[in-house]
Amino acid sequence: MKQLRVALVMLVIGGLLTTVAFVMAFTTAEVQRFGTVTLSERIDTAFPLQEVTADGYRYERPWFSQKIFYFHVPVAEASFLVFGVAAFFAIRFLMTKRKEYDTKSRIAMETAIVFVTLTMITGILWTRAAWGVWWEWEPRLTTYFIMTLMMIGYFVLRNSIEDEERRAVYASVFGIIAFINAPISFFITRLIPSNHPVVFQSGFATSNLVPFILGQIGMLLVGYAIYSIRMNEERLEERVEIMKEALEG
Amino acid sequence: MAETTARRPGRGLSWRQFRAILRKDIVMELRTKEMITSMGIYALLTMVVYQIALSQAGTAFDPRTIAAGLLWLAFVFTSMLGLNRSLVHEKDQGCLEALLLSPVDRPVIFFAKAIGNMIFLLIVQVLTIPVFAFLFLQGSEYGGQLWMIPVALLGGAVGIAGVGTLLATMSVNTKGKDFVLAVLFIPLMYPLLLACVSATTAAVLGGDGHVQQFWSGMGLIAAYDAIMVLAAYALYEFVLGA
Amino acid sequence: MDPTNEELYRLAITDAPYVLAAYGILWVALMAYVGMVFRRLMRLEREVQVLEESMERRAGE
Amino acid sequence: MSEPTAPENALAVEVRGLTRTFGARKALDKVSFDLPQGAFLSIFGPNGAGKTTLVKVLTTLTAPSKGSARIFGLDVVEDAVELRERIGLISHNPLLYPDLSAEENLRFFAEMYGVDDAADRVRELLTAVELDHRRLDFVRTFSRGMLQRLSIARSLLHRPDVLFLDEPYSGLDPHAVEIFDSLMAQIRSEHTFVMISHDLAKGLELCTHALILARGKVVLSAPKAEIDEDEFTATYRATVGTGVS
Repeated sequence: MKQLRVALVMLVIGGLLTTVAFVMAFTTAEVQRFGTVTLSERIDTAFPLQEVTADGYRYERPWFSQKIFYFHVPVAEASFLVFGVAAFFAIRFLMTKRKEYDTKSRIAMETAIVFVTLTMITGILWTRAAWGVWWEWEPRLTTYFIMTLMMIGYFVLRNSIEDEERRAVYASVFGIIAFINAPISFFITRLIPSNHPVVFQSGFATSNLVPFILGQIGMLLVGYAIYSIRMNEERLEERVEIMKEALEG
Repeated sequence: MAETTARRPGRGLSWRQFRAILRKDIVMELRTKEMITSMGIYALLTMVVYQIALSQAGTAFDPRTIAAGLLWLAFVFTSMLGLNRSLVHEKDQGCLEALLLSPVDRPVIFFAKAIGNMIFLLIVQVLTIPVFAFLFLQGSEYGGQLWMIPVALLGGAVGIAGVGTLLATMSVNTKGKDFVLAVLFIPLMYPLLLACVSATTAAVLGGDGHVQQFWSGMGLIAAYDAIMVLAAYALYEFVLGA
Repeated sequence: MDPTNEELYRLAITDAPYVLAAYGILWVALMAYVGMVFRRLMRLEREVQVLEESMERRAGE
Repeated sequence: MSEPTAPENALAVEVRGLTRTFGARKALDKVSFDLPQGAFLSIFGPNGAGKTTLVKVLTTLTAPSKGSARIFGLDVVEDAVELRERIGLISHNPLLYPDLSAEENLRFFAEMYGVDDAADRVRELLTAVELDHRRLDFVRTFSRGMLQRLSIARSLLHRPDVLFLDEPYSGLDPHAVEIFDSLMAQIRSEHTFVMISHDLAKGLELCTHALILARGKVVLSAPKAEIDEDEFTATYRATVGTGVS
């Protein structure tokens, strides 16, 4: 129960931090610019005037959709991390054959699938805003798509095996091989020319870095909280099983 | 009958066992022709479906640009069929258990099954390509060097057979065998297929820089094969033990 | 509003729904997931309670 | 029996505190028993009592979580490969390839065991199980009884010391049982046997030692000479009621 309380506190802190990061992204963070726009008249605006040419007044174009970055990237990085945790526990399981590691691996994979889904959704919205299309077969999106499919496959595999121990072993084996595969797909898709942005070419400005780090910490806290709450549920469920068996036997 | 043979399986025995498993798979296949016929017919049916898909493409369309993609697509689906078959044999009468009971090193089973699968896949590939060329590529010119195609095919087959054998050994023990295999197999194959299609397209189209594209594709295929087959080999023992 | 000025703002504002939607969906989905888990957790707690009671009763018999 | 790697009077099977768990579930719970050479052990117990798991551990297919099991002094985990050469299994599953002939099946398994005189050995065994006239026929055409006979031949290929029988009588018709019994009688003196059985009468008739498992625990383990049959039956019946999990 204490663990659950800790998880709840972490969830709340994580929520607050990500919200703060979100607010900061719109207030204190420096506006990122994405190319320029030329207008026929001089206007009164916060966006700096770059130069006056024969065509008109060239302003830096504000890049509003970049604001998604402050929560999209934290979720994405958290998802990779949790996937790694799942693979780590899968290895631990194969080494020890102890059921608790399989449970941990499964819960981590479940958390990862939640985060991957969220990354996909925020990513798709960003793609629409920035590029005007909902989907593009571009390395990061593709890799993510493949990763999502592998995670779905992990659960399909689990659900189609009756024997508890065999299920654990097979799922662990697939979890590990999927984790090895993810960077390979990323690497291979990368070799095709891509236009996924490298967001801060010129390095982080402090005003950008602060909300990003806050968001990242917040998201990791949320991830840990989810994992921890689910583990709690799992343990409780196991207890119920044991009690039921004791009552019946 | 009671005297015992106290023998430690040395290198010689492993090799003997490897050959025995491989020979058994080939003999059984030659006898039933189950895998080759089902894979071959499936490949032919895929060709028909391709014809439907391309029926509205018009004359300006150059089928060579997607030929490699179509071919590898056919290979992926037929190979899944074959992989499933090859392990259903072992599973049906509990023969895999009998294999595991014998003093055989587990990797021997992995390599024997994987190489058997690779041979069948290569046979199907070799049969499919002329048919494909006959049906879709008549009048087209072949751009690259001829040796490039078999090299790419071999590279792809190694990866498909290696990872596929691991996955098929798992999926035969599940409910809904074929479906589970597809769900696990295709995402894992994604990088390999992408590289295979790239290398094969370079070979088919030729043109500027095609040699370089081919080799960079082959480099990726080699990297994938090395990493994933090694991983499959390392994990196979756990799968067998479960 | 000044038409040119409007254009510049429009460039920013057309993105806004997507940005807000991304944040909104992110949180709604996370909340929904956590809520779901919590409901299951509560049910399990109740179940544990019921089982504990019946265990005590049995021990008393 | 002269065996260089084991002492002269070694126990055939020696099981000490064997436990096999997964999470809270205990398939085997501190199982211990001994079996002298040449004995015939029948293992009884309801479904899910851990009989199959016990045989899987003894045949090196599954590793124990705790405890140890030795067969002729060979540990099931550490000396697994060596041990596999000295045990055979006859299951209710034939463990034969239907698309190979009887002879090809035996030849294949002879290769797997590295049997030196494979051709002669296969011939000899096929004659012993009276299948030499069908040796070129595919196994898929065989009846249940013939499969089981071929299965015996397969398990004897490498001249094992211990034979494991996993419900070998299931699915056999009376005539096939007769043939199976007479074959068993022929090889009885040369091997140590461990049999899983649902058939109380048959199991008791054949055995020299009996063991009842329930919920992974040994309920009763005794040589047949010390067993009172009525009491034994009563104990067995009692486990059937509780053991199914």
